[in-house]
Amino acid sequence: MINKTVKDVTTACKGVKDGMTFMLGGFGLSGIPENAIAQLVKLNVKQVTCISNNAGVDDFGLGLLLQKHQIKKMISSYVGENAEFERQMLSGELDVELIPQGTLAQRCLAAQSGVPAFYTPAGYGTEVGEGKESREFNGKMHLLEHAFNADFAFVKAWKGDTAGNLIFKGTARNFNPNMCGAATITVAEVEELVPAGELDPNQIHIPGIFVQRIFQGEKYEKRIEQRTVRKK
Amino acid sequence: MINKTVKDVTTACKGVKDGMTFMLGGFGLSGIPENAIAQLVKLNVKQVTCISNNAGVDDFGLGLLLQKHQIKKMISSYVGENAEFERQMLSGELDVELIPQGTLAQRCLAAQSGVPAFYTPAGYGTEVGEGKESREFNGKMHLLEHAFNADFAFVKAWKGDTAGNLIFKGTARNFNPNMCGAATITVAEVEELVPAGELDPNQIHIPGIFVQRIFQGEKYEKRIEQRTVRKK
Amino acid sequence: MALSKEQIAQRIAKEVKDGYYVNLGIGIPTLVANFVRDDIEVEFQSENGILGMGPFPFEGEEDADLINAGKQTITAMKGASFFDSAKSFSMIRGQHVDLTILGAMEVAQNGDIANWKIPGKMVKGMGGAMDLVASAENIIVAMMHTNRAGESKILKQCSLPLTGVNCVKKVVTNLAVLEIEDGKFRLLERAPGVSVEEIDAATEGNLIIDGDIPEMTF
Amino acid sequence: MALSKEQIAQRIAKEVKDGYYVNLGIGIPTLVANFVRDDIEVEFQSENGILGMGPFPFEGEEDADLINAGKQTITAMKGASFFDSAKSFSMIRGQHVDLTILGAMEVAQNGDIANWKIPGKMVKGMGGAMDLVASAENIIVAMMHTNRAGESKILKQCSLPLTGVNCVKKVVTNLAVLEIEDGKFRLLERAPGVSVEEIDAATEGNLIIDGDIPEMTF
Repeated sequence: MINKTVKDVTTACKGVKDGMTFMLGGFGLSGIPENAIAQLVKLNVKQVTCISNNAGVDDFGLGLLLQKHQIKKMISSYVGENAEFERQMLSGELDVELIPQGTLAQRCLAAQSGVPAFYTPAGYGTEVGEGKESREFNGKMHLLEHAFNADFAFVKAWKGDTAGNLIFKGTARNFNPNMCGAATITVAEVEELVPAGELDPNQIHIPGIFVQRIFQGEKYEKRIEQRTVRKK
Repeated sequence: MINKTVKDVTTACKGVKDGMTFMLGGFGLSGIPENAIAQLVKLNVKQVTCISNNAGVDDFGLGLLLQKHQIKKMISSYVGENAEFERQMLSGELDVELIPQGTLAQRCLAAQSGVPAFYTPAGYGTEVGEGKESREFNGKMHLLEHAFNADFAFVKAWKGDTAGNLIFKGTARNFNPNMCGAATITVAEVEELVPAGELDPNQIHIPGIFVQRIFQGEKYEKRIEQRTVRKK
Repeated sequence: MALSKEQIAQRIAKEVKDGYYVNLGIGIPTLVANFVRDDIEVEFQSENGILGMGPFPFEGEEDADLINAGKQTITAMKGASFFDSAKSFSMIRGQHVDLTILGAMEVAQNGDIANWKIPGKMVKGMGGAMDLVASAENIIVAMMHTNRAGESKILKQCSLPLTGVNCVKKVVTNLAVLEIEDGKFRLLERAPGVSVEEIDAATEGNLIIDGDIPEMTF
Repeated sequence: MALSKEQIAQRIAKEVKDGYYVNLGIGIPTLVANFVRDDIEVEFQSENGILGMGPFPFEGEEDADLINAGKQTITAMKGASFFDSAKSFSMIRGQHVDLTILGAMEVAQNGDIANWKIPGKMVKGMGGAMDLVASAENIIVAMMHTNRAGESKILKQCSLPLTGVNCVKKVVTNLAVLEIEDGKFRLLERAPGVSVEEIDAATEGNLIIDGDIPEMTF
């Protein structure tokens, strides 16, 4: 098997540069690439564009990059949990492109799949549709949407093997599989890295061909954003 | 959980009519819905259009429907294993639309996903592109391809539960997951039907929402088309 | 008397039928799950990647890898499945979800809805709402009839940036159940003790008031 | 002497580099797997849904649920994965596969290829070939230089219905290794004992013959 293992997050993030476009997996704080984010903060890359469903919270997730003003532009579907984000956006420091969540996912998948463009009904007749081509199919209006173009995709999986095969857990899966192979270089961090052959080939969510670098992540905080419980 | 179980193949195929369009999973003879095909032969539905990667062999798979002249039109990518098929096609009895395999898969997925159309480079500049819209993206020509429109999808899975969740095995997976939810009614037959809750929710290949009817299949022959082996 | 948020959810729960796959938005819609009859089978879809969402976990059993679209910790029912975001929106865009219940800031009588942005003031984003309203054939909006200033949110035309056009079919507010019909709001039911006149006064859009309007039952 | 099919495969195997994901077509390309060096890591993709395809199974271990795109029973290597057809073509269309090796009936000097249809005579279909040639950046064609009647299959222009346009980069035949360059075939290597003149005579397309043409090594 082709070995995709790199020894740590430093090696995994080699090649990131100011002005690049990154994809980052996760929904809220669930399934975010914690190690890669910490490394991007450390490297202090500037003027980056981030494609990520959310923008973290003030002191976790992408909020850490926002605090340091590393982000030039966010492409997201929902950014409601982050006061610093809102401040930077309303003040004009931060460029924000809000797009429908399904369109975001499909534009990642399109990039992964070599589909340059597709039609979706989401956003037709709204601000999202302004300046976009529209077209009727089956009596309904649709927008033409394009595949994303990114330099790095940073994803987080539950288990992975040295061949780059990935398995996600629960709803921490979310955008992570759709971003694999959707950028020039896909960096996967995993909670548990095993030798190739240990994962059931029938249960792999993302085959290793979509991953360029894989490493064992460290010290996952896995913060819960809204702790909701019921009494026993 | 919503219960999708029907008692047998007769109930599962209720509503099939002459002139309908069917999707059928499988690659070669691997992962084909054997029980549904046998029932379609028994019901003797005529003038049907079949969307299926291959057309079976003379005496198995879709070849059984061809023998009885039930098929008006085949939409496939490769039909090279079937002498009766070739005879009917060259004589003009059978209408055949050959399309690239990736386009076939993506047109199923588009139907499942509510994407009415997408662009792909496959077939540009060939007969496949004749009469189709083409367009340049990233310096390369692409064809506009549309989602399929089918009445029934017949798929075969390895394991399934009463909620309609499906798990496929090995390369018998192929087109089966892409056809689920891509037709008005999706009928899944499985080798092993278990109560909802017995399958790991993390390992389900197709969630039950894409399946309308599920039943325990019988007497799977699972014929091997090309038995290739090596000596120990 | 005007309904509480719980009562709005309770009334909407009556629209949930046996065998439905339902997507619940954040806020009042989330509460609907608590009021669905026990004798029908319903599966809740959350667009972040679960079908068969269950109630909140017992204390101490929260899992950071198991949340809903509101980022709340949840559980999975027996027979649930997890999937990626693209597959989740295949369910939504592909019209496999039977019923979508979501909140709104404004609804117009042509079925337009606005719920994601107040220019210059609040921009949280549309999340999955634009995909949901553009695709769903059966959309119920759960909302308060008026804003805090007492101004109607049931309008002739939306003033805020739209989430979707001509898509809303039914609206349940703290005052009434309304159905979009030929570019107007047909008044179907009144909140218990709320008069047709009170509803009319709180509604900026054109109302169709036809015969006796019954009170809601729960 | 002209190469056997096995020797064509053996020569092509030299083009397979460490770390490559490779898609092998039916026929001669399938044989390439037998000749890839042991000291490099390569994964074979088969478009029906496996990455990490292994050799044929031992007798008695054949599995109807484990075949390649040629419908032959195969095995899976350690670290292999199975996936659906759409995902398989995501790998191909998305240019994640590094090298595509396939057969052809005709190749033209502009890189056009024909391999799926002889009008009125044979129509097996294109299978995944059109997706492969339209997407792959690195395509090697394995074929016989001439047909049974001795006519060249290395042409100025294809006469059969095309599979793809301007896509072939390299051709390995029983007589020569050719590279498409500026709308011509550059002769890179000769089969051992085959003269430049013999190759020229068997080639209808324009050849670039530049300096000494070395014999192939294996």
